Amino acid sequence: MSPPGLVLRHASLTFGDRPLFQALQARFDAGSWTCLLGRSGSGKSSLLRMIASLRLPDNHHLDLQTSDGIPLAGRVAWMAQQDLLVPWQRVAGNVMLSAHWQGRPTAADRRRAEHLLAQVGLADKADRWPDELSGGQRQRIALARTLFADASVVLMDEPFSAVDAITRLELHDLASRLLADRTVLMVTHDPLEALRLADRILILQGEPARLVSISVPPGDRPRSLDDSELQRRQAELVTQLRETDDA
Amino acid sequence: MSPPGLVLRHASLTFGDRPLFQALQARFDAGSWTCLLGRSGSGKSSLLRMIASLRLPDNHHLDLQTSDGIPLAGRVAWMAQQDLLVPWQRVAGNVMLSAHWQGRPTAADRRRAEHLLAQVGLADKADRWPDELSGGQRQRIALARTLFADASVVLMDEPFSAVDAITRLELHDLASRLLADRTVLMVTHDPLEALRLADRILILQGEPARLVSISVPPGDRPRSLDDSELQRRQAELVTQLRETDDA
Amino acid sequence: MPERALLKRLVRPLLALVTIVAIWQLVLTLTGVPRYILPSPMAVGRALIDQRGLLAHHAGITAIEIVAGLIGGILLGLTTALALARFRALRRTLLPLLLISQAIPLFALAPILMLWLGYGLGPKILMAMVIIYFPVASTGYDGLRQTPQGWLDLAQTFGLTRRQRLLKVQLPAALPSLASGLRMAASAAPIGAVIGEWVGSSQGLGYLMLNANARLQIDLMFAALVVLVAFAVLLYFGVDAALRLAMPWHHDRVESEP
Amino acid sequence: MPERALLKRLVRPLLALVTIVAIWQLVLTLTGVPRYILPSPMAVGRALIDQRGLLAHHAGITAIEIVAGLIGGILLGLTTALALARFRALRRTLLPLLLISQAIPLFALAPILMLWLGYGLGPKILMAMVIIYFPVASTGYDGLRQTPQGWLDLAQTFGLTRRQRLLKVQLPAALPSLASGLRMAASAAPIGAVIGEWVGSSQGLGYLMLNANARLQIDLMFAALVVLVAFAVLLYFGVDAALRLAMPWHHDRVESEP
Amino acid sequence: QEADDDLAPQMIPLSVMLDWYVNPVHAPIIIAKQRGLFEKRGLDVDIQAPADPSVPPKLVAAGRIDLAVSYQPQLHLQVDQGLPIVRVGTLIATPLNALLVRADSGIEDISQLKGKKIGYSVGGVEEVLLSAMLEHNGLSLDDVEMVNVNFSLTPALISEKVDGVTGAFRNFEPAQMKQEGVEGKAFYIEEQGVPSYDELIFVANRETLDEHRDADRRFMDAIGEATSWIINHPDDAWQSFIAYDPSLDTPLNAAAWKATLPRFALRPAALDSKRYREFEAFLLERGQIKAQSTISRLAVDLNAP
Ligand SMILES: Nc1ncnc2c1ncn2[C@@H]1O[C@H](COP(=O)(O)OP(=O)(O)OP(=O)(O)O)[C@@H](O)[C@H]1O
Ligand SMILES: Nc1ncnc2c1ncn2[C@@H]1O[C@H](COP(=O)(O)OP(=O)(O)OP(=O)(O)O)[C@@H](O)[C@H]1O
Ligand SMILES: [Mg+2]
Ligand SMILES: [Mg+2]
Repeated sequence: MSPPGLVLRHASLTFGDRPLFQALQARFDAGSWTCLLGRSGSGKSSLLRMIASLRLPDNHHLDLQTSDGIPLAGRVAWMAQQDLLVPWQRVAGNVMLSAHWQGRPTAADRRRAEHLLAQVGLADKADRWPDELSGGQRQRIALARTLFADASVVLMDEPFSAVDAITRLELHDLASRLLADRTVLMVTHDPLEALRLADRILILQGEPARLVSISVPPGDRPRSLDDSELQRRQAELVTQLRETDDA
Repeated sequence: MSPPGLVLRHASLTFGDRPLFQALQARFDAGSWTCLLGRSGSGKSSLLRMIASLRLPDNHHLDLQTSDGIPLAGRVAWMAQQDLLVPWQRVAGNVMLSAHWQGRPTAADRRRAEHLLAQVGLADKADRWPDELSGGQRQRIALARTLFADASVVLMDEPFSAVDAITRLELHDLASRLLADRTVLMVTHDPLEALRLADRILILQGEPARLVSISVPPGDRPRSLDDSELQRRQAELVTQLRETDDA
Repeated sequence: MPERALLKRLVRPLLALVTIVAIWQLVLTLTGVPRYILPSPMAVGRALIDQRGLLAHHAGITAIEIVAGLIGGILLGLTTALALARFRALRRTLLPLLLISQAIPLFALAPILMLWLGYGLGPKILMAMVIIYFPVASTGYDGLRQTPQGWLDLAQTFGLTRRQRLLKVQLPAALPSLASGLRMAASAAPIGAVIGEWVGSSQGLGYLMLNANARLQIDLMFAALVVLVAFAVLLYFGVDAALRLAMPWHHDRVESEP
Repeated sequence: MPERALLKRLVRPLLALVTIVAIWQLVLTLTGVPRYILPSPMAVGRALIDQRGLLAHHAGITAIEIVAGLIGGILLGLTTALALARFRALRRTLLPLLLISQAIPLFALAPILMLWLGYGLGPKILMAMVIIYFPVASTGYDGLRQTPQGWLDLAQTFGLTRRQRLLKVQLPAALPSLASGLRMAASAAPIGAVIGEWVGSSQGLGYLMLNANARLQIDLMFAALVVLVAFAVLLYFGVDAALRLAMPWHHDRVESEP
Repeated sequence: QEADDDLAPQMIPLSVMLDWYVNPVHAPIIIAKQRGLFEKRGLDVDIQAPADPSVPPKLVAAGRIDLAVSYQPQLHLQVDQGLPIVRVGTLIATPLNALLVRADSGIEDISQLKGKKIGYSVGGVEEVLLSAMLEHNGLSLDDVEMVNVNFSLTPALISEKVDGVTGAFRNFEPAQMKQEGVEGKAFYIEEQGVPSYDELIFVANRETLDEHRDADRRFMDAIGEATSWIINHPDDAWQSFIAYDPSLDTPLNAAAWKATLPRFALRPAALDSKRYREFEAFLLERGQIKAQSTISRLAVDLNAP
């Protein structure tokens, strides 16, 4: 099942009487990885919620088209900015939460959950309660839960914000591998991360916000950190983030 | 009132039968800014909790001495990894939460809270409820709350993890200014951040973990990003983080 | 609230009322319960109108008892919850006492209460208080002891005393749980007052009901019952509205869904 | 639990017991309540021993009613809470009905119940159920409608049906709140059964109490009361322990503090 | 103003508690109050009604109220239990208690109750009285099933949930049944092997009797005068009775009124000590009381020298 591309049109969102964005357009190619950057409070998380058709207060509107014409519902995995672990399931149970909630996890589900846990480096925590974990560990469980869903469209909201630099690099590799041919939209605040992982970088900025597209370095993702091109672009991207902000 | 230096001795912490660290030693000079790095789950947050004498499950022990011999209690501000905003106070109320909880905020408290809110870029949100904020905005409120406390020892657990790169730089400036002569211990996952802000960098690593001290670039903090020395050290630090991990 | 919305909110309760009356009439018709056991809604309606003066008089007395009992019971229940949460030593001693206060049928205490408090409003208010007390104390205590750890930690670094922590941190955090108990207490208050009146009185809806029952004026008894039920329903929704006002930050998530 | 800890847990309840008996005796001595209104703990103790056969027989009947009522009430209350949370249209219609069920004094329903259900165990179990029902339904519903939005969002992206969401997400999230209601229900169950017995019966603790009261065997009445209270306390702590087992992830934060 | 000051010190406050809500059996008390017969005798009488008939004697014993309306069978039990109360007057001088069945039940004889269900209200001695009646008719308690129906004797019988009820008042329940269209049949207990007794009596605290003797005497005097007037002017008395509390004006009360009139004690203060002796013996024989009390502990004649 090949992942759909997405076309967004007339996206608008207003909280109170302040429009966050109006008539926003964007297209996400099938199987591509898009990183979304922008100032804190610019509406990145809200945009992800809109695409996932989650509840938003106040006025919002979105025309969403999929490249295959089939509605998105049921094909989206969403990783929120908070980890949203449920306290009444142990770690392994949280990883296969979708299986638990939709019925009963099968033996295959269990194996897959354990495998994913091992891959995010938490094999030994499978039987712990979530409240015995550190912040970064919780975030990795949430990531594993998102990967477990095996959806063709994946929306991730700052998925690596709470882990250390090394773990983060490892998770980049893992996510790149497991989400290789999915349509991914990921919010991040780390320019380097965006440059490593993205096929396309979008910046949400201005009032009301527009989407500014930024070119990425060539090469397969995840791109190596040593790539001098990457380093150069990072500085450029930061300047870009700052400049358009002042404009 | 000048801030105390801290000396840690015989710090040990065990969850279940797995010691996280044993006989850990460290000294934090009066008025210095220390950044603590380390793998996810290595015990950074727990160490901060121990210094703040907060509850920890299982076995832990710490000999803590202050340079002025006065106990630390009442002089510590702690910013947790979660924002810990209370839903029943509006944003301004959350900033001056200590005043609310200790009695009644004075007019001066209110002015200071408003000023801090403006400095973290959220002046217009003062009358909102916390659940109307984005993740990064919540984190900035928590930062403002910590700065409001005006304590001489400040413990911060990944205080800038949820804000964008530009805001982060602004907050670095703000924190550096407001905490100029405080004894600060800050957990971070961002090597660049540590190199910009720290007088001293400590890495918690190994099993059981030791504290490895890393030298920082010369110059006044916050150091400029353009500093080529900074860039060089960042790569070095990452290598260091990775190397000792493999060792 | 715009008028349309208010109107809309009123439609369903009215519908509920009609449903209840319809079910009532249906039960009568289907089971053929004799009217000296369950009178028709019509008969009760007539009694409500014909005896409105009598009903209003007794309802007024009961209303005073309810309000006084509600205030007293909530204060006492809250105090108990706070004391239980504050003093560890109290818990295993006071909690069983609290439970016992619930498990004793009031009729067993009636002579004792009368002996001590006589026949005035006192014992009735006390009974209403006893009934209201428990849900408030119980849910309040449950809420107080479930404060998320993070806030307690924050309180500790702020150097709060236990007392400050209790009142400034645990109490507001317990409000949603406490609200649950308050709603329950509100709907139980009228019956508390009525039971108090059974202990001995010469006025109030409870007196009227027993009296009417003893004389087989079942219409009148049910008319008094209707007034009592109206009190309970109004109190519940009143307290619910008050709680919403008192917790502007608190949303019923699923409720407000489309 | 190690034996020492168990012992330690038993000390305080025993202390509570001693306190209660001491207060009881003190009240007697201070106020000089005559013994035919409030007998001495000693006299009640003697009645407990002398009449243990009689008490055990009636207590057995009541115990059956309590257990059946508890199970029925909890099931019914939970079903109501789920139905209220699930079907929006039900809320404004069913909720008032639920409130009314609480506001009606049981004695008013007694003849109707008797007419339909006769004098067997049925009406007593039903009474116990009615009493238990409300706290369970009320706290359950309150818990169900306060599920944190994030989990509901997650459920939506998992494509859960409303029914799945209710049972797999809202229900476990409501457990702490529901537990509060279950504890309350447990301590109220005995009195429900006893009230049922007053409606009409020929055995059970409630029957025994009424009879003993009428014959002025106040010692025996209070002995029955003591058994009843013991039921309530045991049930409360039993349900509390069961809930702890059922929610291994749930800690009372402040409770376990040093 | 002045008149008040003159009058006030002479008025003796006297609290009286009925056995149950006001109904026609209380007519003498109500009428005496309505016609000012208490005031005339310097008494300021306060009338209260309880919801539980077992409470008033206890409150008299505890000194909380001065006089209570109670029942002779209960008096024996209470005195046996050590309550310091004593009968000082009689309101209804015959048993009102009856065993009621439906007239259409075909039960003509108590012996036909074998294997049937009998409901009773909690009275305290219902079982003994019933067992005496059954034995009188060759049955025993084991031959019937007893059910405590507490609040609802009539509904239980009308709806045939029970085959008979005991503890029904012959002046009230049959009228009640008739009102609901069911004819009742009463077996009068004094005709079925139970010694006759005073159904409704006034009890006072024995320990403080001497202090109150004068007031009690005046009270019984007023009751006597009221009773005579009721018998002489039944219709005026009815009007006066319902004027006390308009909600008393129901067809059922009107019917009960007629059935009650002949049963009021015409000499309320007079004591028939034989009744108390015989009933005491009856209860002792059946093991309901532990020891026999002397008559003076049970009942006094206030006017005896
Ligand atoms: N309540 C607890 N019970 C058992 N183990 C715990 C508990 N709290 C923390 N731990 C364990 O202690 C270790 C250290 O946790 P801590 O939160 O200090 O890590 P950290 O260094 O802050 O990690 P991160 O960077 O992910 O925030 C983790 O492995 C965690 O699983
Ligand atoms: N429930 C709400 N009511 C009112 N305003 C809201 C609500 N939720 C979000 N907002 C506002 O909408 C804006 C966008 O929020 P959003 O969470 O989408 O930001 P974001 O780009 O994800 O920010 P961050 O990087 O800090 O997570 C914020 O300014 C926030 O204050
Ligand atoms: Mg966000
Ligand atoms: Mg941490």
